[in-house]
Amino acid sequence: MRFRALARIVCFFLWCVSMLAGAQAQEELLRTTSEAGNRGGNLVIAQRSEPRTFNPVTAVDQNSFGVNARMQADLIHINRVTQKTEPALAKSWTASKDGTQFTVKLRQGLKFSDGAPFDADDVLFSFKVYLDEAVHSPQRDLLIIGGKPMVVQKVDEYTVRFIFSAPYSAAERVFDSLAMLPRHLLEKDYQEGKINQAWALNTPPDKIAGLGAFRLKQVIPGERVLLERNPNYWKIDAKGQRLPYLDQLTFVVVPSQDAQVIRFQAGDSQIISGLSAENYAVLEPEQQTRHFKLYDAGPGLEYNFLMFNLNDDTEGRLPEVVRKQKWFRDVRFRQAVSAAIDRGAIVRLVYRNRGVGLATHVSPGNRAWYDAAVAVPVRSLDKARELLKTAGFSWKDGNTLVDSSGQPVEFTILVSSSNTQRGQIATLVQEDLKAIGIAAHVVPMEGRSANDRVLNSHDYEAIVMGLVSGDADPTPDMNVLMSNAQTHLWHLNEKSPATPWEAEIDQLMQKQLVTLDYQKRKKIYDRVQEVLAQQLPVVYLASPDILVGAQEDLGNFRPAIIEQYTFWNADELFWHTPAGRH
Amino acid sequence: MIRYLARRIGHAFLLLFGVSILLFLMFQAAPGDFLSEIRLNEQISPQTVAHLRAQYGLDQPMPVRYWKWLKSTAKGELGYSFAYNTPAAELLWPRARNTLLLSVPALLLSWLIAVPLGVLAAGWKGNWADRLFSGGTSVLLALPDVLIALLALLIALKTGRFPVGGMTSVSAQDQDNWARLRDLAWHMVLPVAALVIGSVAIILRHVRASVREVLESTYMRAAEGHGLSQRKILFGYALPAAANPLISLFGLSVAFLLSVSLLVEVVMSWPGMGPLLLEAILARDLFLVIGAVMFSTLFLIGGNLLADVLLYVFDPRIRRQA
Amino acid sequence: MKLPFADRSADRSHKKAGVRGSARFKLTWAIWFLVAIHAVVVLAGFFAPYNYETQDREHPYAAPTKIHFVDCAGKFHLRPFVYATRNDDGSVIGYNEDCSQPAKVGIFVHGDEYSIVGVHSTRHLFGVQSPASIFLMGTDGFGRDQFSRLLYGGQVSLFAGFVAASFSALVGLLLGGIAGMYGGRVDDIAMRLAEIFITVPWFYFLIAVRAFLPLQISPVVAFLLVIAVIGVVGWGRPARLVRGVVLSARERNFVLAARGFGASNSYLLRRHLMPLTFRVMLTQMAVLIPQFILAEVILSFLGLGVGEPFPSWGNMLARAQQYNVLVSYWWMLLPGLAPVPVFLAYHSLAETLQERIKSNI
Amino acid sequence: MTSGNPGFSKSEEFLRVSSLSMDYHAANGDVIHALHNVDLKIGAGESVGVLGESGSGKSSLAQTLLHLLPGNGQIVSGRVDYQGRNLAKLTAQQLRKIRGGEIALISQEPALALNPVLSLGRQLADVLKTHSNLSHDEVLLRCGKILRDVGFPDTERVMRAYPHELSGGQRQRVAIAQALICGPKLLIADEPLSALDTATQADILELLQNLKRELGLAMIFITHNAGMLSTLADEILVMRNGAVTAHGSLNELQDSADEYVQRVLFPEKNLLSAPHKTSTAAADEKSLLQVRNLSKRFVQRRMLSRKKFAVQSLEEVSFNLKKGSTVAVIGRSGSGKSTLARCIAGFEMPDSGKILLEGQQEYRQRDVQMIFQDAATSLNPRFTARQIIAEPMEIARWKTEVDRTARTLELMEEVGLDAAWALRLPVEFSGGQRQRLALARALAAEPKLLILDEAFSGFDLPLQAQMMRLLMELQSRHGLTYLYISHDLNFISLFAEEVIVMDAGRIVERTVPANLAHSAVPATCELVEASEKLHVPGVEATV
Repeated sequence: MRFRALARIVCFFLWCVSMLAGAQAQEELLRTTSEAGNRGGNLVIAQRSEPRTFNPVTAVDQNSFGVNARMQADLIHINRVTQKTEPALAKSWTASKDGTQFTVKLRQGLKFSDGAPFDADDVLFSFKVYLDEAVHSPQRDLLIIGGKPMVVQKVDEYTVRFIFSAPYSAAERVFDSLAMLPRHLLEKDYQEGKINQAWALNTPPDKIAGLGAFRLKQVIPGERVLLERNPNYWKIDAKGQRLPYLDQLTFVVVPSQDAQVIRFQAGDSQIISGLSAENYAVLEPEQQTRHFKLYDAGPGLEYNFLMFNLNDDTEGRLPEVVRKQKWFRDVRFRQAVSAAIDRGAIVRLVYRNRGVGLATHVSPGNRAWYDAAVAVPVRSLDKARELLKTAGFSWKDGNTLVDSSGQPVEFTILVSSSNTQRGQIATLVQEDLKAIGIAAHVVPMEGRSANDRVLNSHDYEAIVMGLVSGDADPTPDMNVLMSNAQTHLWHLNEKSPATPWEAEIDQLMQKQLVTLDYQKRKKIYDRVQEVLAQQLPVVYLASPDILVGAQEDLGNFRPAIIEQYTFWNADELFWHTPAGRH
Repeated sequence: MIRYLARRIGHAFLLLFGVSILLFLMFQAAPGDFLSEIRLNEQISPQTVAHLRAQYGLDQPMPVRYWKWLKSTAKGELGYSFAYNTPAAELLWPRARNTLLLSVPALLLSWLIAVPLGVLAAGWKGNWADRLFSGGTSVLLALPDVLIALLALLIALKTGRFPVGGMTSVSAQDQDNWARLRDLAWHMVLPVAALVIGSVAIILRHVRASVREVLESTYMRAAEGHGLSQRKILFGYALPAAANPLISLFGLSVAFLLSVSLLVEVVMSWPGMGPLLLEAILARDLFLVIGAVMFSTLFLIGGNLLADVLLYVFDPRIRRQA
Repeated sequence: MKLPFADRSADRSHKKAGVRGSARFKLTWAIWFLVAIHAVVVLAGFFAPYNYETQDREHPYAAPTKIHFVDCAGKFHLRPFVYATRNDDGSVIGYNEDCSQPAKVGIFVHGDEYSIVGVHSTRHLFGVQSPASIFLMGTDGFGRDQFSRLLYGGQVSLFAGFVAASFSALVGLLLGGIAGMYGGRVDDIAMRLAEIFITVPWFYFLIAVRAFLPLQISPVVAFLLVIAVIGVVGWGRPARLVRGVVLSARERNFVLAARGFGASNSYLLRRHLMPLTFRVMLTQMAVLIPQFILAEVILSFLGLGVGEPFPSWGNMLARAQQYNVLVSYWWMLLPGLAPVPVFLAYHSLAETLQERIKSNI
Repeated sequence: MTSGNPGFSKSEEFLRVSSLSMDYHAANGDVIHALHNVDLKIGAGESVGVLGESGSGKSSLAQTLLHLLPGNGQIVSGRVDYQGRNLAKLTAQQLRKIRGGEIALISQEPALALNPVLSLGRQLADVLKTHSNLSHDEVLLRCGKILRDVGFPDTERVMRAYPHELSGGQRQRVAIAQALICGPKLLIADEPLSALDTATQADILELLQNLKRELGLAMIFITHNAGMLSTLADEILVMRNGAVTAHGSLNELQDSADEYVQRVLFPEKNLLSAPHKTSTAAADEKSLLQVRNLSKRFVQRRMLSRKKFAVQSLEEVSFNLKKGSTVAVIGRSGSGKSTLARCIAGFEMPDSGKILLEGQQEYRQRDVQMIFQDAATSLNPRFTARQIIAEPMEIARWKTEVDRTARTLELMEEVGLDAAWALRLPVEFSGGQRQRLALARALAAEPKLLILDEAFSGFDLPLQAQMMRLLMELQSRHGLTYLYISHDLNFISLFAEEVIVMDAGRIVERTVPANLAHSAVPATCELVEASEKLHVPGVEATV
């Protein structure tokens, strides 16, 4: 299998190195299979804002992740394109039969970017920090499996064992993006309880080190962050050149999306991600003249949906919502709404055909887990009317939908004003619902206020929202799908599953968690998607494509649908011609 | 003079104090906080969020937080930014400098354009130039600042002669000081132009109105009677006499320009306070917002003080009284 | 939220200025123009060929419809007509005229239903038979007629400007009047407060207000409330102005004379000082209204404007401020021109009023 | 000036105005004919006086001569030839050469004729620089000389000073220096004295007389005070409603049968025939007002400074006022007379001392009414005449609305206003009529004492006389008591039976008007001397 092949390459390489280096500590480098490129050059990447911190323990936002991940490395990495795991700092790993023990062999002879050696102690230290309750690292939650934190043991200098309290199907994926920290630099801070303040933007670059392809060179506040190549990086290409190819990586701050497009057009920044379909259309005709290339990486993991408020109003604060929940809780009502919505129009008008309609939260972009058998609903007003009729609704004065007690069906749709596309979706949904006599009113609201209503006050009737799956694996979605999950947004704090189908989903999700075989897991997850498409706890709407672009001269550019879409493989990117090396 | 200065400084403190309290109250009133975005991240548990909230002090009552902020401000930190985990003042200083780098030239340029043009326009009463002027300033006033900035970027893109945003080029940083200065100046052209276009119309109208008022006075008629040339009358006599309200306006225009530059900076990716403030507002990064507002309030106070000094220099009636 | 300053003090003036006949003309022109524009906007339903929320999903981002006199065959027609358009090439936008489907432009045609102060009607000033459509200013991303939305949008924008300006003026009048009248400590406190209110960015506050409003109220009402709040918190500048006027008026001889007749403070405020400031405030309103119309653009840019599907000049322009729209669909900028004549009218109104005040004192 | 018409060289008659007519276009569309067929000829060194009541078109004439019309003025017909050149045909450039350079203008209000923010030296030098190309040093030299000529001993200080640092008289001197610095051939003086106090008026008049004699200037002197023209003008033009009604020397005019000419020449005649109230005054010897040891000082704090300093305004002022009498308080500006008036009227609180009205210290404020100097500012511009007059009754809640209106109309008739004008706004009335309105309003409060605070000092003499006559009539009818505050002695002997002279916050003399001329008190002497120079009627009559 693939893993074996890699291992073989590594062994071969190890041999080569040991021959060359003689008695020196052998560097166990990773040889990549992608196209071998030329050294040199600088790559400019525009970001909405500067990183908030260089500290992987506290970083929570994408802007920080994007920069930090270039300077840090993880044990096991998820290939953004294949969506599968592959070895990184871990040379190899084995899982015990029951799936509760996980033994990782580290590459030997690796050095941090400041030249200090890397070994199992650094791994132990890193996990100690991540797992420390006093540190409150956001990563900690990932490392709690089966309700208990994982246990990390040092087997020898280059071997570490992880023990879970329960079998865990996605165990390998947990290690992705979990930066291994340099103990020699951070232990003092940690012991003094100041780990959270470490590695801020104003920390001198030589006090920051990592195992990533690049290391920090300079920070110009508010303007840009410069990274330079890490001479100790642990990957080589097919020709034996040490990666990365690029001498320098420049993250410039461009706060406005439009300005980012203009920058890219002008060639000031050389890759662009997160393009809206409209901006894509603007850039498209200029590909030849301005020497860049655009890519449609296909539907991403973002899914947009119309969610009804199904929370229990235990304190009796929201009589209006409770009154309307009589409709919302009726699956036929939700199905009718779903049938009335023209997903095709959303994809066409909002995404310019660069997106897909959804039946569930799993987009076709999630290759391993998408269930193609679940059909995306096609707009059918007849079906919608039929469903409403059976649910006891009727029409009055021509085209006003009224419920069984004669009340007109009317509700508000909350939408975050900071996301234009969701606003547009809401407008289309509103117009679609008008066709079946439902008076929906769009209420745009500043993002955090809207979130506050969803999460805390529960004072909303319906909302158009979007979530992004953290990974192409089903497990992270448990936090949304499980009836008692923390991000079970439409019905928070649900004590026990309210309906049989919810109970079924709970059960299925639990089952997939401990099922190690992919085919079996897939079958379980297919069933989950079937149930969701049928019961529609929320009305899934559409998923936009991930649209990116890069200078045509950039080699090894392989856009992905998981975050950092464009520069996740910055270590492999290179300039074909010296002209591109700015 | 000392007493006067002391009074002004007292007012300034009062102002800063009042503004910060009001911001705290408003922050309290706006739903959601810095951590409510994280809450939507499916991989982070509510417990962690609660811990973080405690760590940031978001769970404490407002007076306690205000008191802590005051203590931190006394140390010159202006509180800790939630997002950056560093003192807000540290983040703000370089940004404030950049903002001033943009708005001070824009301020001067606006006035340099507005004063001669406005004075001339005051003399044009009723003819076609006057109508053109009224129409032109109305169009300028109707143009939203964001649009102006975007159009400026578009011009840069189409002509290729100007940098499309940013403050310095990546390539310039390794060059000598002179080249870096030129690079900086080159980057300033468009944002400054956008700011000037965004603010000049209102100043123009004020200059014209003030000078026109003075032109109707007896002493201007008398000056005309002495046969002084039109230029001398407009610039040598009318302008100094009309300067008093204009100088007060100069102080106020500092604040106005700052609020215009907020949006221009965002669109033109100028690393000033604008992008930081907007980001901080949207992220509910309380102390950063307060810090930024404190800074701009300081600029405002500075502008008014400057206006006072200018008044003192330019108006003999005030000068001789002292 | 900061608004451009409006500190023209109108109280400084010495002599009766030679107000020319043209000033009178200017004033009449400005007033009539404003009346006309407000009338058109109030009767938007009639003047607009479509409803503001009618989506033509087959025609997003359609350019302004060409109005023909000469048909495809080269024949001249006296009555203007349009061709129906189709999207042939499969791209989402890009339309061709269909020569086989002409439609004459009709006057007083039936179309979408609308109501003006409770009167329902379907008659529009002009329109064409479907499947053709007439988009004088093109359509937006949902295929909604920009021209119709511009007219309806004026209802929100003009009204919002007026509401906000009235509130500022009213609160400013009250607080400034009291500060000027009583002076001393009251004055000191009021003016310090005014300073604070001028300095604070109101963004948060607006977020809070918007978030606290019940969801059920319509977006337009919600927006007007937000605008009213801006107006209320914008009292600082007008208050300073009023205070100045009152302060100087308090020393005027006729006020002194009235004191000599034993008049009370409230009598003086009511009979002498407030009416005096009234005209200054009127001028101030003419200055403030355009500013608040513009403020709405900024609010929309920040996502605090009036919500979909309701149009306003601000949210239409906010849309045109997006880069892709700006470079691809020039007609989306047309609504941006709408405020210009209105501003011009308000400005000349303010100017002539200002001169009148001077010549009257 | 070589560009003139070579064919025309009658140098003697260098300014000629022929049938000049000029209109103003008012804001409400009305056309006002300000000048109508005016003819005027001036030869070199000649001086012409222009005499007339306010509104007779005197000032319009001055402005038209230099083509300095406000935007709404327009020459309808006629022409102005200066040294044979039609001024209307000259370019702006040529016109500017003439203005200031050859024809100089001294305008009405010295306080407003100088730019407040420029130093006087600069304003003076700018005029000279415009019309000559002298070096900087020469310019300074000439400035110094002209300032000495107009009577400043310390020219250095004046050059550095700003207008607000000088007194009104000093400012007028600077304005004169400005007009003369280029050595003009013709000086147009437009009521150059009307805004100054009597003593200063006399000084300036003397200065002008000297200058005329020494420099041989041609002069057009515009005034309403015929007394001033006796020494200054070779010929006098009497203007009325924009047209010239009479012209000739003073002597010729004195014999004119024209009633208007008589009125402007001898305004005091109006008063001589006024009713006398000796009977009422004698009948009531009771004191109406008693002022005891009144002191008031103003504390000023200057901006940007912590120093406070006191300005003594009244010091130990005591006097009595008999019921039904008229007492004049005179003194130079700043002598404290206005403060005294304001204290009595209750607008200022005295620091010490007592004011008793009919023996009461706590008198009603409305029993003492004041007529202010500037009627325009004492009437609310937005009130109609009816509202203005009814206001005191309204505040006092006097009877019903109907009664109040009836009383208002009655009062209007009484002060000589047409009751049909009850709905007009103050702007629609002339200056004299506005003062009548103010008077009617004061009467509506039924005061016991009426204070006239410089009430007529802005008026021309005929109008002053007219107003005084009205007051005398009212007094004889209603037995009113007047406290007349003034800086001049115009008509004083005809109007008041007693005079109080104030100087520096103190009463320096109290006497009957007839004794003023023989007074030994310096302050009084100064005032009387000035009046004599100006040939002010009234005083003249007593001598």
